[in-house]
Amino acid sequence: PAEHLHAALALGDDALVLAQRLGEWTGNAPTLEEDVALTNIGLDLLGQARHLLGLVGDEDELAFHRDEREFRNLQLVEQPNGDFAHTIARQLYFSCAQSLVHRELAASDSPLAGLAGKTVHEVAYHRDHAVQWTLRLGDGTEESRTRMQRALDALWRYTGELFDPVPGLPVDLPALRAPWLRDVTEVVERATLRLPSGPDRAAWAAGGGRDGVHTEAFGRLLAEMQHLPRSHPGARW
Amino acid sequence: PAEHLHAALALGDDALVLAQRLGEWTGNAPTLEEDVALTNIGLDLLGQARHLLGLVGDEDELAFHRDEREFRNLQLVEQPNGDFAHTIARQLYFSCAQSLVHRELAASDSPLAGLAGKTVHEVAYHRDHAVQWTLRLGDGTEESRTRMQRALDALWRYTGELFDPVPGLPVDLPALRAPWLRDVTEVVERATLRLPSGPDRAAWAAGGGRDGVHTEAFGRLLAEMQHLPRSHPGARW
Amino acid sequence: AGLEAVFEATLAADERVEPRDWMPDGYRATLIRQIAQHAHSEIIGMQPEANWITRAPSLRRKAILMAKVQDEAGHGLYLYSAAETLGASRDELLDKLHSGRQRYSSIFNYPTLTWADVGAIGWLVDGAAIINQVPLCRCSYGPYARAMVRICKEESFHQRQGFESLLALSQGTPEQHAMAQDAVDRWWWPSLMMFGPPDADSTHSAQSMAWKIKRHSNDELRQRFVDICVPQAEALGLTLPDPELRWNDERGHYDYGAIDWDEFQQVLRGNGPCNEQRLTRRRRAHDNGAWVREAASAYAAKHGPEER
Amino acid sequence: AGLEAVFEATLAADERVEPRDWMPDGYRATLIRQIAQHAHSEIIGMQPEANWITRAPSLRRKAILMAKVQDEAGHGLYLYSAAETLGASRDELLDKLHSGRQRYSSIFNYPTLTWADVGAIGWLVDGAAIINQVPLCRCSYGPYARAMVRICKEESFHQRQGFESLLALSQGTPEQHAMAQDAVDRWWWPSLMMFGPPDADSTHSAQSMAWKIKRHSNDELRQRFVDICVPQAEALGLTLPDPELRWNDERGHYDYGAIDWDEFQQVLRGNGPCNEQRLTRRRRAHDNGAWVREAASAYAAKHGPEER
Repeated sequence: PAEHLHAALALGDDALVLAQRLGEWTGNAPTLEEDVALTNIGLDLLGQARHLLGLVGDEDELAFHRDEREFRNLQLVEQPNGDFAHTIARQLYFSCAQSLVHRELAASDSPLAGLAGKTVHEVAYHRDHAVQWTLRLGDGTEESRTRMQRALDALWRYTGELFDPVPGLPVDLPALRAPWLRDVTEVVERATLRLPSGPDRAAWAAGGGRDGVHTEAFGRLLAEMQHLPRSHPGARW
Repeated sequence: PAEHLHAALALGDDALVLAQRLGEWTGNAPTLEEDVALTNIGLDLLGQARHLLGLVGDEDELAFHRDEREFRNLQLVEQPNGDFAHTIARQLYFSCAQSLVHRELAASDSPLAGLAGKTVHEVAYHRDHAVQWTLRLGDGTEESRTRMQRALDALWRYTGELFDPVPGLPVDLPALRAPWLRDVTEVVERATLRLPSGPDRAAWAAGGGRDGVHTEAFGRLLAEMQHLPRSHPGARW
Repeated sequence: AGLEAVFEATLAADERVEPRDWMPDGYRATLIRQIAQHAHSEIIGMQPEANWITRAPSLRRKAILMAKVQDEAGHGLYLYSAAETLGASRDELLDKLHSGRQRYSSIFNYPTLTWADVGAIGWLVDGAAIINQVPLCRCSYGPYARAMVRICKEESFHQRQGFESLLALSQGTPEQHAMAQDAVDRWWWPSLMMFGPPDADSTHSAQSMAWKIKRHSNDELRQRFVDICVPQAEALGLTLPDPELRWNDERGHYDYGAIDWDEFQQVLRGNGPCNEQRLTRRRRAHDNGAWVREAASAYAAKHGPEER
Repeated sequence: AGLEAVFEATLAADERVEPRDWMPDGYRATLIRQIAQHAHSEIIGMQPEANWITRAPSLRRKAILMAKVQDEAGHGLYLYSAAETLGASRDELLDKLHSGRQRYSSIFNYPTLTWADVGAIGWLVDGAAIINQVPLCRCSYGPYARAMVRICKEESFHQRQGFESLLALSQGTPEQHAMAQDAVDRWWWPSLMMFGPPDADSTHSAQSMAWKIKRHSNDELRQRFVDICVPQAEALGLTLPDPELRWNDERGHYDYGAIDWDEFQQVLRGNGPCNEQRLTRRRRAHDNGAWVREAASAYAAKHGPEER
């Protein structure tokens, strides 16, 4: 009956962790316009996270008082920002998938359909932002092209997990891999780049993020994010 | 009567925080020999910290359960590692001062004299390590010379605080500034570099570290250092 | 002479000078300098608060903080645009900031050491900024005045959020209360310095007043700020770190203690706690972003104006 | 032929081959490859544990961990020196590591996700390493054998510390116990793979045995490891994640389940969870240190041999 809560936790953790990463950009972006844009996308995701985690329990309890192995987010979203190209590649892979997922979810009879319906537009904007930058970087200068290709290659290994089934999510995730691949391929080729062809998941603990298996960078992200509330148990802010 | 505990806390925090910074180098040093050397210096300092904090109370309670404003370390030791030259400049400024302080402390009738007597040799080694590298970097290549000078300049502003009196420490710290300056000047000039001449403390909250006023980087250091024990209150490790 | 008369008449009638209007070179230069300094303050001012985005203690506070810092980036954008209407370019102004030839508000050279500093900045620093800036909404230069209307509206929203955040701490656990008091103790005096040197030492004021760029003296605005803050501090349950602070019935204002102008001068000269850090980080963000900006230009050159 | 006979006689008498002795090219090449891989494993192996130095939960544990990782750097130094006695240079070997032409132990391509992983590495990974390495103390090549004596002594110290650290967790709070169990669940199978492919698929074994570089087969060593770990796991109060693990009275050994050799091959081929991260970080440390090494060389060229 409450199986959708499992899905809410998974999607909520994705949004929370990616918002946290985008928040690291604030004040460090290549242009003021990008400071605004990346923070804005981060804020949208934080809004999604608060809504989704709020369905599962107390949003702050969930965000600040769970240990690493209890987080259900994809390994993709926890990857460090790297250079701007890595951030854009992460956004491209994630938001192209999120667009497809939210569209199907909005059309479902899941209790999460309402949220998905409300976020379709913002997610489309996130995708568009990533697409535009993929084009500019891919078809920009020699340097930007090299960096963008390197970023697409480096993050590719985290894309397989995007389409592993999530219990409680009435979306046929494995079936979305093909349209996602078409979408991403079209963008990447338009950007005069090539989509990587290596394995799209690590050998160990495939689908790891959803099972609470993360990457080493995630522990540090949590240490920074959680330190203050953990230091003042019971305090309200 | 227990005024020496105030001094133990100040010196203990210096050692703890610098050990934490040096621990960040482990596995990232320019050569394997330096991995060994920097970790070794870090270990010596960690040993000092444990001894000193142990006099004041429970070492782990003090290290992991105090907030930023309760730490009494110098702002110098909390400065980020930067490149290898910054780390060496920090070591040079600090260990030249520590050599002088420990020598006087060892000769005093303070309850801390015993520890200082035991650490004179290790501190001399730390100083020697910093001196040798200052020479090599200063009188090495054009690039290393530029980097070493930049590092000396950048950290200079944190050196004034080294000689602010510490209650409970039977060492005339202000009087040590002159011999320290002679020592450091001699090394820096031998390294074909020049000692900075700007102000040696920030305008605001002079002597800030000893009063619990730190720099922005320190909060992140603590978040990383303390997260795990803060997350498991009451646990033993 | 006819042009100058029109300009003077516009000022006399309290009407707005617009970009295409004739204006004296000094007026233009003063405005560019002031607007640029203001824009620089917005973007450097992102740093001390952004320092806490990743560590905000609740998701609600994190969202509020991100939105606030984002607004500051937005203010920077409006203000650089306003400066551009006077013939300056953003790149040129940024270059002056990065090379230290133009300033930003010294208040941002102080560190944010605890979470309470974020609240104290909202309450005190944004509070002082509003008092400085509300009169600018009537500034004689149209684009600047209009930018300020929008900015002041958002700033007063931020100021209320800062107050509310400090209040939560003040009414929280003893540790939280102490954290709030400590932050106020550290930010109070630097906030008073935000109004600039005492009137007696203020160099640009007279001409700026005549041009209706500036409307009140530094000391007038500072007094207004003190008068507003004292009752607010009481409402917060926090004290202000000035033993000489007391109501003066005769003046109808609060008296306050002497400000340490040496510290002010030191920070202005680059020796504040964070001057080097702020500029270094700004330069680093700019330099790290160079290849991205170049890519965007190269792409635009190939494909025409942006598709979005 | 006379030289070869001397070499064979040395092996037959279980004496040591020393650097100046004649040896077959294949023997030399095999040793260089094996010692280099071993040295590389020590330095790459610093990373997963160093990941927790800044986050160790007590000062005592922090000191133990720093000392341990420092020992690993020391092992790397001994081993590169041993390889140098065979005519290889450290720079050349590091270059082969950085360019992916030489390997390191695949076990270090798994991540350390929680503090308990540090204990699990000490107990299982160092435990497996010891079983692999103890026979190498009798390796026919003298410098390698002597380095191994020293290394094994330190490793068994590390192994006991790891066990003790896991025991503290296992006997701690329920959260700590779960953390310990989780770490053992994740590290058990990769540890079994440390002994290499099953004997049937092992390519270099026969010749290495003949040369007395290797003394036992992969499967023999793996069985020894399992037999040692089962009672230790019981003492720890933790279970091993293998439902087929049970005592076989007939064999006088524990039976264990089938190992996922596909995973082993994937990790070997570069697709493990951390292959890219480990090599990237190693290369970055090396590249970031280039100017330092150059400075040291330039200084030595000016001033003669090191003064220390």
